[in-house]
Amino acid sequence: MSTYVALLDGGRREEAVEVRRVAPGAYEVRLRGKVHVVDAFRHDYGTLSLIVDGKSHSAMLDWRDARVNVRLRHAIVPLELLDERKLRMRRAAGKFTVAGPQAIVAPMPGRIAKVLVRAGEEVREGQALVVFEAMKMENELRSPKDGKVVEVLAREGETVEAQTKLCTIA
Amino acid sequence: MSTYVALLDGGRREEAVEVRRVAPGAYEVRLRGKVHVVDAFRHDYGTLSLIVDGKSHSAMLDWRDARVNVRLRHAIVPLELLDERKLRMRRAAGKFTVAGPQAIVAPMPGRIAKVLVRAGEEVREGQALVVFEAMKMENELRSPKDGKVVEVLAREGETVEAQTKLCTIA
Amino acid sequence: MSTKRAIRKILVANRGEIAVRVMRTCREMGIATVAIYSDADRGSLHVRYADEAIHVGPSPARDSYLDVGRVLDAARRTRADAVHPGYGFLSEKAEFARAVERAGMVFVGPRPESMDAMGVKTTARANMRAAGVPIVPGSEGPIADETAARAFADAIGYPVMIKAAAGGGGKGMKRCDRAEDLSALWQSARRESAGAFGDDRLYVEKFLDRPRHVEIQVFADERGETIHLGERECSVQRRQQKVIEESPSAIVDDALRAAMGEVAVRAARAVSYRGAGTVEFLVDASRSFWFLEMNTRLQVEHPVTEALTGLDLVRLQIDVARGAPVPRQEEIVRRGHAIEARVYAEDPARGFLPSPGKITYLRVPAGPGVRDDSGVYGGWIVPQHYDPMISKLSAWAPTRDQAIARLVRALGEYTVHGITANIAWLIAALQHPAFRAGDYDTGFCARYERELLPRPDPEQEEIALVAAAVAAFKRDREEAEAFAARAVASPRASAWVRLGRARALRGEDR
Amino acid sequence: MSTKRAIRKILVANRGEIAVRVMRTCREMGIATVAIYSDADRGSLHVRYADEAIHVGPSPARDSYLDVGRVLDAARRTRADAVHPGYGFLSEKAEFARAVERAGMVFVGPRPESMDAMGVKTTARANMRAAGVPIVPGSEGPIADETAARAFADAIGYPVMIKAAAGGGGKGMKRCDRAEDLSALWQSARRESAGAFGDDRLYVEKFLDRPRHVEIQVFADERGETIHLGERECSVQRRQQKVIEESPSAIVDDALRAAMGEVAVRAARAVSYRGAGTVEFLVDASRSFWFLEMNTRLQVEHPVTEALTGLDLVRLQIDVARGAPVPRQEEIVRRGHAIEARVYAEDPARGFLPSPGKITYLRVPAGPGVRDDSGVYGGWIVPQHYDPMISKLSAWAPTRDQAIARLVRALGEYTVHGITANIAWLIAALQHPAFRAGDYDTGFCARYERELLPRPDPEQEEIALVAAAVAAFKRDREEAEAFAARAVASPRASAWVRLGRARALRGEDR
Repeated sequence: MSTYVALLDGGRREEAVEVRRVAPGAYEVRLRGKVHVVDAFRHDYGTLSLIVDGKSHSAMLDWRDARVNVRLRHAIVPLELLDERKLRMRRAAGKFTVAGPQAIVAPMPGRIAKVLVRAGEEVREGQALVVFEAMKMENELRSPKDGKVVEVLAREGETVEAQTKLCTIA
Repeated sequence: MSTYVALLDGGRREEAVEVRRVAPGAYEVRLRGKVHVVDAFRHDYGTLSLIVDGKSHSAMLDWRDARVNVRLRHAIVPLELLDERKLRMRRAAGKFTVAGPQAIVAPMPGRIAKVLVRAGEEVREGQALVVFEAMKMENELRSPKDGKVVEVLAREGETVEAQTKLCTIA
Repeated sequence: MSTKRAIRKILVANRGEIAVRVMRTCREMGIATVAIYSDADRGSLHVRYADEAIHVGPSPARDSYLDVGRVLDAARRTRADAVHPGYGFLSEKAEFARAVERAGMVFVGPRPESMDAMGVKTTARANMRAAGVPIVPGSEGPIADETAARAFADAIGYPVMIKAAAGGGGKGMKRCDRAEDLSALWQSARRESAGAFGDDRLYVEKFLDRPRHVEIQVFADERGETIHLGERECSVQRRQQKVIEESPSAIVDDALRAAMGEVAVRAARAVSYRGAGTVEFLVDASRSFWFLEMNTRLQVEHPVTEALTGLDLVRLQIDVARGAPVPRQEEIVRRGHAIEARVYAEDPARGFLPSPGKITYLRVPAGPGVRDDSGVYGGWIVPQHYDPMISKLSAWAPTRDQAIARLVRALGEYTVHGITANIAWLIAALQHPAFRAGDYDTGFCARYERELLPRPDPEQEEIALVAAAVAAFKRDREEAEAFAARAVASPRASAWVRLGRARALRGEDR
Repeated sequence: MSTKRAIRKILVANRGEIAVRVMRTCREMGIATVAIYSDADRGSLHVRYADEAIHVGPSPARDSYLDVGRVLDAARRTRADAVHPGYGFLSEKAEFARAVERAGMVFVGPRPESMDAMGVKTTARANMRAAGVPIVPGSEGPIADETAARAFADAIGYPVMIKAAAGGGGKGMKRCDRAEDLSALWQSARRESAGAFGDDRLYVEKFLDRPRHVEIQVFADERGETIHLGERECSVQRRQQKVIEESPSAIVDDALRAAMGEVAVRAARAVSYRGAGTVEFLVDASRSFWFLEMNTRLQVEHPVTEALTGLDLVRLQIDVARGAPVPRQEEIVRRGHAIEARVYAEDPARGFLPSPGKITYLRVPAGPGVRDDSGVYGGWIVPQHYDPMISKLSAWAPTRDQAIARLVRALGEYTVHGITANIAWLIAALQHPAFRAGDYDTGFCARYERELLPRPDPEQEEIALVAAAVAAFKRDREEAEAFAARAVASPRASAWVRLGRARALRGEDR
């Protein structure tokens, strides 16, 4: 039996999930006080076919470390899944939710079309910080939280690689 | 530079092919006295995109050891490709063409519906030897050559696994 | 649309392609679906596609998909209010339809009595004769044994067809051209018939001269209103199995279509038919036609008719099952030309030997006028227990020539790795002069057997040699690279990883 | 069909989806095809699809697909006798069309003069006014600078649209609702326009109240015979980019269709148009319509019109280029309803941020009434250099409700791994009450922005949690297994192999 903790809404909500294997491909999963009978068949390309209490679901899981986007037929559920050990480490490191300084990075190679904030400026969650041009379209990179701009590294007109840090919000 | 020998028509014909790499993805291939300029791009799932003297081709290669079925848009070319070392070993072993005893094996799991020949019997190339039932249809397994039935192992009504030897033609 | 019976959840008593086909329409209609599956099919597409899925037994069909009790129990347990049988399996078993209705569920198909009337070929022929439908000369009932069969065959003259009384879909069906072949073919037909239907009764009928297989799609509602949706020509058959179907048929003009349609409707009315059915005819060189059999279910090749009429036949089946009326005959408008080719996991070069196994990669054709109906996907293992058909590929275009060109184009796009498929054979058949001219009959595949297995031309052979040699060269070179990498690296795994990464970074794998 | 000019080999001066689309028809017509490709596109589907392929330069479009000299040289070297430009890139550059014709090749598109007359928006508006075509109030020519723009905007009143004079496809197009936003939007539009067209001239026009984008497909042959194929409604736009297109439009009845068709034909005739073109209109709440622009090329959303009319517009383009006449207006029969949704590699949850990268697995929808036009395949790396559209998915059905249900069903089947796509967003848009009711306009996406990013309901969330937890459990368990296997086995590799084999034998990977 293993227990996992799922973080939802970027860490604002937390759910515990217990998994017990009862036979090859057959599991009991305890969640929100309910126990679900689960038949799971994994396709070699990453889709998981689930029969949960008789209902059939296809789940596509895109893992990035502990983060996973679960795509169902009509919805995408982004979450983070940790085992107890990882959870403890997280809590220790304190970077558990959006608390603490957040770095804004270039999501892909592209061009800095415009920098909309200055260091020291107060920003609101969702406020545009940088106009980033990629694949022929301009995209606004927004603040993940209310806070203050503590550094601005992006320079207008410059071309950057993916993951380049553009600014930091504290 | 590497030289390969391709066997066609089940070993009845032989072609030498010389491959020289001139740049990443770029090759010169000598075949039948002509040198072809080849740009090759391999897709991760096994299709090879070739631009041969400017003409674009997609080749699907299904390898079974040295044997390969090459599927082009409208044709399938079965052949066997050997390097010089393997070729020498082959020649030494003498099992180069359909000369020598040939085992008839079950191509997949199935049922022996009928045995059409007896040991000692003379058979012609293409003559039906065994009626084999698989996936709800009866299929005739035929002799690869003119020769004599030296042993019959298949028993009518019995269910066999893939690759089970059913009889041998010498 | 009147709906006397509510249908909110349908159990699809089938697997693979047709189960997915039915569920697609159910989803579009907002009807919940239940899949059944055997051991071999847990990973099958229809299981993932359904809203619910329930296991019904071991892999052999007789222990799962053919087991009336288990299937019915599945429907009860999942509280389905209707059952769609698809084709094959239990679709033409009146006993199953009765059980479904006794259980208080809707059977999406004809009345059991109609199935009885058409189910056993010999009964069907008697009923049709009574209804004034022309039928092919043949034995009135099952023939006792081989000796009796020989006597009857001698009487009506060769060639003759040996057929399974309970048969369908070519199983247990043999063409016999000469008295000396009768014995072998009779026995083979018995084995196949027993295996496929648990019933080894056979009958014999006259084999017509260069007959064409032309069938009429009929549809009837519960009040008995019966219409036809025109014909499908299915003369391209190997081993009595349809491979390519098209509409319109090259030999059917408006007058013949009207005549055959009228007879087909009469045949359906004669057995007070309800729902979708197909009346199969043989049409000979003189364009006279004979009743062959009626399939009391949806046909594999129904997409051809859907393409011409714009109707969704599964939707129409469900509407009729709910008590809705069929459209009026004059509302049916056929447009353009459609052809379907059946893609099988089989090797034409080895006598169409089935080729089950894992589909390691799949990319299906697309673009204008192309439709793919498949029950498989990349990563699926085609089981050895069931029919080897992996896909129905169909093309529509304003004209026959354009439809053929389109289907050939589409087949050329079909990319499947890991199993052998009959794609090159289908292309050769569609491009054969006789087919292009529309001048073909049920003997097409046998007559042109060799031409349909084209030897690659020298240019194709050269490309194949280049491809194989370059691929081998890359392989040998990479093995060397990897060896070198392993030599310097530790732990072992990481060298492979780095090698892979390097390639990935170059955005290619050269 | 008269063919004054022989066309045996066409160079397709484009990439991706539309290049493949054009080549499909060429193959059906027996015309050889030449693909061009940049460094990033060696592995692109259109390169494999073509009969010949030729490299034209580095990955950035301006150095390859937008380089008239290189593309023309490729056409010469491969001895193509015609060039099809697709859409975007050089398709609306009169200079390119001229160069092609000077080189003695056929340009599959309009005369360069027609492109001039429609190419620059301000010229186009003047020409249309002269032809008596109603146009939206706006600046007569490019506006000198921001100050002038502000003055003009104040004069006609907000909201206004800022548009690139050389523009198209939403690039360099901004809606400005308030004077205080003008400065920022003006500069952004200039940057985009300069980047996309090498031309930063902008103009300003009145933004209409709840306007709907309705366009008319026209077709003309070289003798000037001009017909229309009815409308497409393209009001579902985000950032001025069409995302969902349908026909018929919910607000267009036969009378309005006839009126708009007549005006569109007049517009085409006014510039002596030849080939396929689209006249875009804005239709306001009162159902009066204004000329917006004419796209002098094949439109992305042309499959919608093909589904209704049964015509292959690329085939018709080539026939016309060969000198054949267009069908007569009364021969055009529209049937049923079609909707297209554009599948983009982008993340709606992150402001539609493009999501290039490797498609590790792809299974596209199929079945009745569904068409997929894609330029990608499983294993392909979507490059960051070009438009992030990976597929156009369209559905046809007899009625609008059925077409919507079918497209939603199909989108639910769309399986792509490795990149983020806008599939869930498209489903939400198609299911939105306003869209279902046909009551939407170009403000749809902005107005319902939040509703179109649905939060998963509790049940979906539970399934997602179960899926993630079970997957993690399997992963952890297998790591343990593998570790154990490694511990006992040598050489290292073989343990992995045996582990894999064991699974394969169980016919599963549980």
